[in-house]
Order: sequence, then C-alpha cells, then structure tokens
Amino acid sequence: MQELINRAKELLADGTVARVLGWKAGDLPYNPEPAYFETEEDLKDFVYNGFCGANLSKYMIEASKLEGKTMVCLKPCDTYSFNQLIKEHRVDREKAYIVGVGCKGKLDIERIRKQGIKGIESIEGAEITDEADTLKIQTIYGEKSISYADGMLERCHVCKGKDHMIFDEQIGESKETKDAERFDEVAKIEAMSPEEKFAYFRSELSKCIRCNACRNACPACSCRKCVFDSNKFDSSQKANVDSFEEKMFHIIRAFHVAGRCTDCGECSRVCPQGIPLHLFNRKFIKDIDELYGEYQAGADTDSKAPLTNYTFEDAEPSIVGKRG
Amino acid sequence: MQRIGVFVCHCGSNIAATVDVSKVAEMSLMEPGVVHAEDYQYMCSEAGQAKIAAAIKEKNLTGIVVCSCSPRMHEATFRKAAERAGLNPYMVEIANIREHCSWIHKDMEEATKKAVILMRAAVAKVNLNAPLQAGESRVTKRALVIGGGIAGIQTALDIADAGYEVDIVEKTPSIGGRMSQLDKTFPTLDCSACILTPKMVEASAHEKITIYTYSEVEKVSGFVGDFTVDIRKKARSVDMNKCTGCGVCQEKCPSKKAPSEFNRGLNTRSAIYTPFAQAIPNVPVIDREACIKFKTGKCGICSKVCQAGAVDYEQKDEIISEKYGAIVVATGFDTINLDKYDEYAYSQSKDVITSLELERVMNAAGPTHGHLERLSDGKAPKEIVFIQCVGSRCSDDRGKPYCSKICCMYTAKHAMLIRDKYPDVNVTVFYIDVRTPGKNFDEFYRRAVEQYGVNYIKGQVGKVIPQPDGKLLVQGSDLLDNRQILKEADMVVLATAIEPNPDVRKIATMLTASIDTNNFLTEAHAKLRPVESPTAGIFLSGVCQGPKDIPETVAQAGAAAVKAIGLLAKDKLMTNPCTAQSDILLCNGCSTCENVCPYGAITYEDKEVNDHGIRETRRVAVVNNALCQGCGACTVACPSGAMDLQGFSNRQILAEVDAICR
Amino acid sequence: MSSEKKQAELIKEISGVNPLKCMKCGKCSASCPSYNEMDIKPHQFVSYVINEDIESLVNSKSLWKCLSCFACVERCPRDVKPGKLIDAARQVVVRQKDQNYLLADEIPELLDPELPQQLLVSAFRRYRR
Amino acid sequence: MPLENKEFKPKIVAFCCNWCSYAGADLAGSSRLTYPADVKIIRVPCSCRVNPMFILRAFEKGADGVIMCGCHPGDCHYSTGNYYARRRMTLLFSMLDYIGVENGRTRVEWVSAAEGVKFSETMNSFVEKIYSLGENVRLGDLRCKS
Repeated sequence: MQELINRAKELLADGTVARVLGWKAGDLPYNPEPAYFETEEDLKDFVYNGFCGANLSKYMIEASKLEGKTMVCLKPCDTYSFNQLIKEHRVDREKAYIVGVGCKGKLDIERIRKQGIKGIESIEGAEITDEADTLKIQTIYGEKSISYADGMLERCHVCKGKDHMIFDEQIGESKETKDAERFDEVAKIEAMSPEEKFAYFRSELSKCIRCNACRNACPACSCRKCVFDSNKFDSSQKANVDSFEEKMFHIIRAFHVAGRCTDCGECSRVCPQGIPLHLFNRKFIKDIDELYGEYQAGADTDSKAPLTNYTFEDAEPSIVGKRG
Repeated sequence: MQRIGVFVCHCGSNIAATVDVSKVAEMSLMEPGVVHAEDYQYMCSEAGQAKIAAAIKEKNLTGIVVCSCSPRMHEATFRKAAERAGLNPYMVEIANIREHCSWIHKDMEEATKKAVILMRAAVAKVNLNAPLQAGESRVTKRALVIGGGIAGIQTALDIADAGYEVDIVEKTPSIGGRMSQLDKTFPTLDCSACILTPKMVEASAHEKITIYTYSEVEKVSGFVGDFTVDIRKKARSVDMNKCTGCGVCQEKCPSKKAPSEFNRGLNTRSAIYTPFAQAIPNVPVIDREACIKFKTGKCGICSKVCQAGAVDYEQKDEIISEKYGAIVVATGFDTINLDKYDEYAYSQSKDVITSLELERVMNAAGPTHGHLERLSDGKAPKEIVFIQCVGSRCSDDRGKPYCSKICCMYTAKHAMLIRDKYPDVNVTVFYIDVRTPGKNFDEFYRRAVEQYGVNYIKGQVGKVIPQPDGKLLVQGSDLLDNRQILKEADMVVLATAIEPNPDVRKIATMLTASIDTNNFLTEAHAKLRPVESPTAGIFLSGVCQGPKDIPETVAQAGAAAVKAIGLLAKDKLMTNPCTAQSDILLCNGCSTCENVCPYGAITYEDKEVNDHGIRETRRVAVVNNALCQGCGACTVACPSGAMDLQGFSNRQILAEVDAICR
Repeated sequence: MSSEKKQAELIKEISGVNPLKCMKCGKCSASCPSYNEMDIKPHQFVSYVINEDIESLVNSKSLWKCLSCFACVERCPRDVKPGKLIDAARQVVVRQKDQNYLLADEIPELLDPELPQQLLVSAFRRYRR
Repeated sequence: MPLENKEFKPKIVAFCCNWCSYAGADLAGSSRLTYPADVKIIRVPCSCRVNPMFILRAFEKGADGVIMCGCHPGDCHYSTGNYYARRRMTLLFSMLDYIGVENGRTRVEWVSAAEGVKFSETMNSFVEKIYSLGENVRLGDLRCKS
C-alpha cells in the first residue's frame, strides 16, 4: 500500500496526473470507499486492503470529463471493465493513468458474517501486504478467526486471472485465488427441474427492494439514462401505473449487459439483499461461450461483441428446447 | 389526445360474413381517443374513401384506423386518401381483419372478438403515432440488367430505347443465353438464331448499352434509385480493344479437350474460345483451367499467331464500381441435374439425352452438324422415345414440384421436326398430361399427332434399360389401354425439368430480393405486380421469376423495362419516413448501433448538447435518413433506448402488446 | 362411418399415404414387374382407395401378386407409393384374421400354412431394411 | 376467484416481419388456411425490431405464448436483421428456460412470404402446445411474494 501511495505522490508532484482515484478508509474497518485524492495531504486517508473490492473503472467515465489525467487503481478484474468502456467510447484512455494493482482476493463482509461472526470491531490480516492465510477478527464477543479464503468474495473463487488487461504500470503482487469453476453454479441451476428453477429465482428475486445498487455499481450499466428511468419504453415506474419494471428488471438488465458484462461481480457484491445477481449475467456468458464461441468481454478493445455479430450457421433458438 | 376515427370495411361479404362489422365499429367507440366510427361495404372504393375524407374534415380527426384487408394491400390507398383530406398519411393504421381474421376463422363470435382486439391494438398504436414527413432521395438514371439472355437483352433494349443508360452483366463470354442454344422455336418453327442474333447485334451496337460479358455482380449496396454495384470483370486474357475476332487463335490452339459448355458437353472446344460463332462480343477468352500456357508455362501459341497482339496472359480480374437507379434480374434457368433419376439411364447411356442436348444435336452448328444420330455410335435412329415430366411435378426431393411449362411444347416441336426431316423414324411420346395453353399451341400439338403421326401414349415411363446390343428398352404403361409397354428405342429424350440458375440465390441475397422455396424470385404481387420484386428498385425479367417460354419472356422483359423506366424517369424519390432516430440526450455514444446497421446509415459525431442545463460535447449517433431503411436492428441493440424507430416505436409496439393482452 | 370408409381410412393410416396426391402419371404401373398378372393395376390401387372400394381391392388377385419390390415406391414422383397401399391392404386382411405385424425373429415359429407366402416375402423385404 | 369452469383461452402474440412472415400470414389468409383465433399478429418491419422487452412485456401482461416469425436466415429483406434476432432470441429463451419458464411458450419460426401453409401449420402447432402447457402463471410476476 505504501508503494502505491508513494507513487501517487510522485505522479501528483510531477504533474503527470491531476488526481488519484483510489479508496479511502470508511467509518468501519471493512468498508473502504472509492475516493479522489488531489493533494499529498489527501493521500493520508488512502487505503488499499482486502476490502477494496469496488471496481473503479466506472468512475473513469466522469473522470474522463475532468481536466487533466487521473491515476486510477485497477485490480486485474477491473481492467476488463475498463477495456469494455474504451470499446464503448465511454472513457478516454488518454485521460487515465492506469496503475494495475496486485490482488490476492477480495473479502466479503457478508460472507464473514454468515459464518456467525457478529459485532466486528477490527480485522487483522485483511491488509494486502500480509501473506495472511487467516483473518483474526476482534468482535465484541471476543476474537474469532477464519481462513482468508473462506472470507473471500464468490467472484475471487472463480477469478479470471491476475493479469492486468491494460495498464501504464503495475504495483504490488498478486496471488492466484481461483479454486472453483466459473460456471458450476450456473450448471447446477440448469440441472434443476423447471419448478425448482422457478422457485429458486422467485425466492431470490422476491428479496429485491429496487434500490438500484446493482445498476449503479455495474460498469456495463453506464447509460446516461437508464431505460428504466426513461419514458421511452413505458417502463419507468414513476407512478404506480405500471409494475413492469419491478417484475422484469433483473432479466432486462442482464439482457442489456449481455455480451458486454465482464463478469466483474460487482452486482452481487453490492446487493444489500444478497441476491446472487451474477448468476444471470454468467448464464448469458455461458450460453454465448457454448453457442458462439468463447468470448470474454473486456479482454480487448476491438473485437465484435457476440450480440452485434452473427454467423450464417448460428444455432436456431429451438436449441434451447433441445438442449433440455 | 388524439381524435381518432375508426372505419370498418365489410369487403363485400369477405369480412362481413364472418365478422360482425357493426359490433367492431360500436366497440371502437369505447377505446380512448376514438370519436368516430362507421362501417361500410367497400372502404377502398371511391365512396368509402370519400366517407373517410368527410369524417376527417367534419370531426377534425387527427388519426384514423381502417379495419380492412392486409396493409400490404391497401395501406397506401388509405394513406393517400387521408393525405387528400389533409391528414398526415402516417396517422393511418390498418387493422388486418380479413387475411388475419375473417378468412381464417369460421365462428362469427370468435372472429368478431379477434377483430375487436386487432382494432384495439391499431387504436392503441395510432394514439401514439406522430405525423411523419417523407424525405427525398435522388435517382441515378442508369439501369443494370443481370443476365444477357433474351430476357436481359430485351429489357436492356427497351430501357435504352427510352433514352436511359443500361449495363448488361453476363457471366459467360457471350450474351445470348439459353435461346442461342436452341435450334427452332415453337409454335412457328423460326430458327432461333435468326431471330435472336439481330437483337444481340442491336444491343451491342446501341449507344446507351454497355455490355460486360465474362463478368459477375460481386457486391450490391444502396437502395432504390441509388444502388452501388461492384462488377467483377473476370480476366479474359484477351484485350477486348485489340482483338479483331479473326479466330486464328482458336484454330491453332493445341488444347482442344475442354468440354463445350455451349454444346452441353457433347463435344469439345479449344482452351481459347468463343462459345459460338455468332458470339457477342466476338472476342475469345482463355479458359485458364484448360490452357497449356497457364498450366505448364509453355505454349503461348495463341499469342504468337495473334496479329493484333491481343492475347494478354497477365490480365487480372478487374472490379468496376457503378451506380444504378434500377436493377433488373434476368438470370434465367438451367436444366436440373439428373443424377437422382437413375431409372432413366441418363448416366449409363449416351443415347439417353436431355431435350436441350437434342437442340444441340439438331442444330447445324452442333456436335453432329445437325444430323440426327446416336451419340454412342453415330448411327441413325429408327425409334425415338420422348419422356415427359422428368423431374417436374415431383413432390419428393429428387425433382421439382412445379410444372416446367415449356416441355410439352418443345417436345411436340422436336417430334414434329424429326418426323418432318426423317419420315422413317418412329416417334413416341410418353406423357402424363399435354399442356398447351397459349396462342396456336394446341393446334401445334394436334398437328404433331394428326399431320406428323407422332405416337402419344398417356403414361409415365418406369425404366429405361440399356441393352447389350445398344438398344434401349423402355418400360412404360399405357393408362388408357391399361397395358404395360416394353418398347425398344434407339434414342430416348428426357424432357428435363428446368430450375432457376443456381447463381440466383447468391444474387438475391445481395439484392435482398426474396426468393421462394424453388429459388424463383418472388414477385411483389402474384397478379398485380408480377415483374417487380418486393424490394424496391429490383425488377424481374424472364425465367428467374417462374417458368415461361420465349414470347412470355419477351413480354415480361418489356414489362420489367417499363417499370424500370418509370423509376428512372423520376428525378427524386420519396423516402420511407419510418426511419431510426436517436435521442441525443439518451445516447451513450457506444457505437453498438453502428455495428449492427446493414446500411452504414449510422455515424458518430461530436455534438454540443444541453442536457437539462449541462452543456457539453458528446459523441452521439446520427442517422442518415436517406440511407436508413427502417429495419430497427439498432433500436434493439441500443442499451439506453436512445435509438427508436419512427412509425414502429417502442411505445407503439408496447401499446399494441398491451392492447392484445388486455 | 361406413365400414368401407373406415377401411379406407385404416389403409391410409397404416400406409401413411395420402392417395389424393396422385397425379395419375402411371409410373407405378410402368415400373411394376407383376403388371401382367394383376387384375387391378398399381395406379388403380390409388383410385380404389380414393373411391373407398376396399372390398374389390382386398378380394383382388393383385393383392397377392405384388412382389413388394417397392419399385413403385421408389419411383413415384408424388410420394403416393402404391406399394405401401397394397401392403396396408394386406395388413387389413391379416388383421381380420386377428393377427398383426411380425418381428422378423418371430416368423419361424409362427409359420402358418394359412398365411399367404406373398405376405412373408413382403415382411422379409420390409424388415431387411 | 374460481377459474375452474372458465374455459382456457390462451393469449398468443405473434411478431411477424413485414416482408416475409406477415406476407406469409396474409397468404395463409388468402388461402383460407385456418389457425386458432387466439393468435394475434403484430407487424414489425423486421424480426430484428423485436426487443426482448416486448416479449417480456407480453408475458407480464398475461400472454400465454409469444412467437416470433421472420424471413429465413439469408433471406432477410434487410440482409442481416434476422441473424441478430436469432442470437437475441436464442439467449432470451435460454434465460427464460433458466429461470424455470416453460420453453414451449416461446418460439421462433422462419416463414417466407410463400409459406402460407407453414405459417398456418406453425400457428396450429404452437397454439396446441400452449393449450397443453395451460395458463402462464410464472412470467406474470417473477417477484410475486405469495
């Protein structure tokens, strides 16, 4: 972390960048938040630890409009999102000084809590510099410990890899965290009976409170104005006349980002209700891979997206029924 | 709020017999915005249109719904009527209660219910309609004719005579097409070449006609009035400007083993060749597959003997890009492949031939110099059997389900000509039906029977069995006599089904012209617009649209020319105003729409915007309305919903969905 | 439904043939090796089924003269397949004797002198494929 | 509300492209090839105009089946529209299947202007399928907290 701060100071000092986009400590030990730092003084609040899961690439849309360059800290998985945003002309590559930061897996406070750890006061072992395999957690009920891996976000268990797709320089080391298959969860649901599938999704989606956190965090959901807020589709729920949005929101959202979603997992991470929203996106990715060839959104900035592409021999929609 | 009038048509009894039309009108008054409703016998009639106009004026209508036949039938009629009454034509919607309702349902209650729902959907849509203005696009006053057979030649001549430039693109080295391969033509027995060659000469000499032979259409873009076409001029290896057509090169060419396409492979030609003596242009091409120079690098005799120095081995394919206002397809036909008809022994015996091959055999310039002889041993045949409907009227995948139309007549012609020239030869025709609709056609067929003694037997042939002595045993049945026939023949002629030129699929795809299950190009209307493709600016000439004989082809060629001339005579065309439009404030500038647009109608520009007080420069999509054809691909691809299609907007379609599911 | 009509329907069902598709070209009769032995000719089978005269068809010599060579089935341009109609008519006869299609393996032990030999040949042809 | 006595009349929405399938439906009509009145056709310029949102909206509003018809691949009036539509619909249908909605309620069929028979046959078989599936209860409201 210190190396990162030192480099940020240098870049600010020599005028390479006008500001730094990173994370600052929050009011609790496990909720650092995205922040701009414009002076050396500001940087005293800078943190980079196991809880810095937030994907900062989306912030570059606004930062691209600011005067001067912005140093942005991107984890390996965030760089996919950044590439995708370049492809969609949403960020200006010239306005970003990308520091690829190392990643040893990010922590999920909800997951830690689910293991019965409540009343957390401090967490030791979340600092990125440590090679900590265990998290020591001080709670009002005393000290508890769990393995780092057990506290990790779902997405880190199926990590796409620790290579930065795009960067100006790299700081910090990474550690492989992948210990599960990306599509296993999707395949498990696919194997269910229609009744089980429906019951599962209904119970999950019924938790939704339409807080729009998923939409706001998603780097693919970067529309100036979301269709759900626009009257062009009769889908905005400004008055109580229409519940269309309520019912189909997540499916439509997933469709809108299909072929553009990099599977960064922010939607699931930020959902206050713990809905596994990534399962929608990942289903589309799995289908695209299987039907149209493997495609990773954000792996490059010039390939054709699967939904704006076709081949003469594409599968017919009836394949869905045939696959069973 | 709109003021909508609903007009329900009885269409005589076509609609009224199954749909309670007055109920539909009555129910419409309960729909939001509807202030006027009436029903009438024939809405499309002058009196019906007058009723619409009167209501628009009296009730001050802002939109109308006509519940009638398909919009493909009369949408334009009602739009014009509305326009005359001072209403924007795009404020008209049609509820299709005939083709989609009264004609397919029998129960009155059920059909009426459905008609009401279709009316509701149309009312819901028109409530959201907005007046649209058609734009204008220019017309390039030049036509392209694809195919240089009699259809293409006639179309080109007619267009050129009207004073417009025409280009003919022909795949083979010469124009002339199938007709040039024919010996005589029915029912008058004129010599085919005698009536065709003057037309070929006229076309080549016409100052308004440019002929590209040995060339193919490579790419088509644009739209009616403004097509851009890439034509590939294949390397001829002979300089068109230098060649004098003396023919010495063909004489001296040592490679003479290539099968002659013109003679249907019945004999061979040289590697440097013109397909036939009267070829236009009279400039040979080098078949690089057969040429010794191209295969081994040695030879070069043609170049040495050419006094004009026209032979050019280095010549390359050349792509010409040209603009056209109208395109006429005249790609013609070929006979089907007979591999699947083993029972007729076509591949087993040289003496079983197709009718088109017989044309070459009978022709003085053909492989036998016009002598009727067996191709296996050159002997004069004494007994000839003709088999009708080989591959035609066949419902399995071996043949074609349609009647090829020309076979009955040309078989009568062949039979007659043979009996005339060789009275000692017996001719038997096995037929299923003899179809002779046409002027002087049945008289012609009767002459074959009555005057020339051709033996017609009703019944299809089951099998042709080549015998060890070279004869062909024909096993057929006589359905009228109820007996099976075994007949020894010296020659068997198959009236092989015709099919559209296989290249037509590729061409139709380039032109986005629709094609039917048999690869015939679809006409815009089977009866009323038979020479136009549903794709604007594309016209159909000859057999590419359906089987036809020469007089019909020439007539259709002229009709296609007239349609093309009608288009070229206009200086400007009204463009479809149902085009995509991007909402500048919603556009992300992501380029997704640009990626799916088939017309290149979307570009991105940096534009100054004022988004609720925020002034900034944004990269936004801009639609070129002259290029946009209104498919809507971009509207669905657009993640933010900035792109919408006028006339088929998201809200309009959703309103229709809602009305139907209500 | 009259019994004739029923039987005609049954023949259509067993054969899977729509006799209305026939365009009366006579290629079946032209192809038939048993033509001269038959009282009702192959192309006529079709009209007998259309006219629902199953009685005559079932009692015809042709029913047992057909070799099931399937030349007519192969060559029929309209997918009418008179051979299948005859096959179905035979099946109607067999069913009247309370029997049904056989599996090839079952045939040896079921050999019944009453069964027409032609049927066996037909069955062999069918199951050989 | 007791619904048992009420005969099930499905609501079926068919999106037809203007150039091929709508003309195919017209041909079915002019050839008097009947299919159930439950099918209501919405005309769109091209199958690529069909937004997945329209289909979801139809289901939400109580449709029991939605079918989309377009020109055969390769024959699109706009050259490529149906290729995009094919991918979009494949993914959408797969997603619906994934969340437990019967696949039989959605269908894509390519019907040319010449295929009146196919249009009528397609509609007959689709309606039959919808009758066998019964009323659509799932897509009405995914989040319904019953």
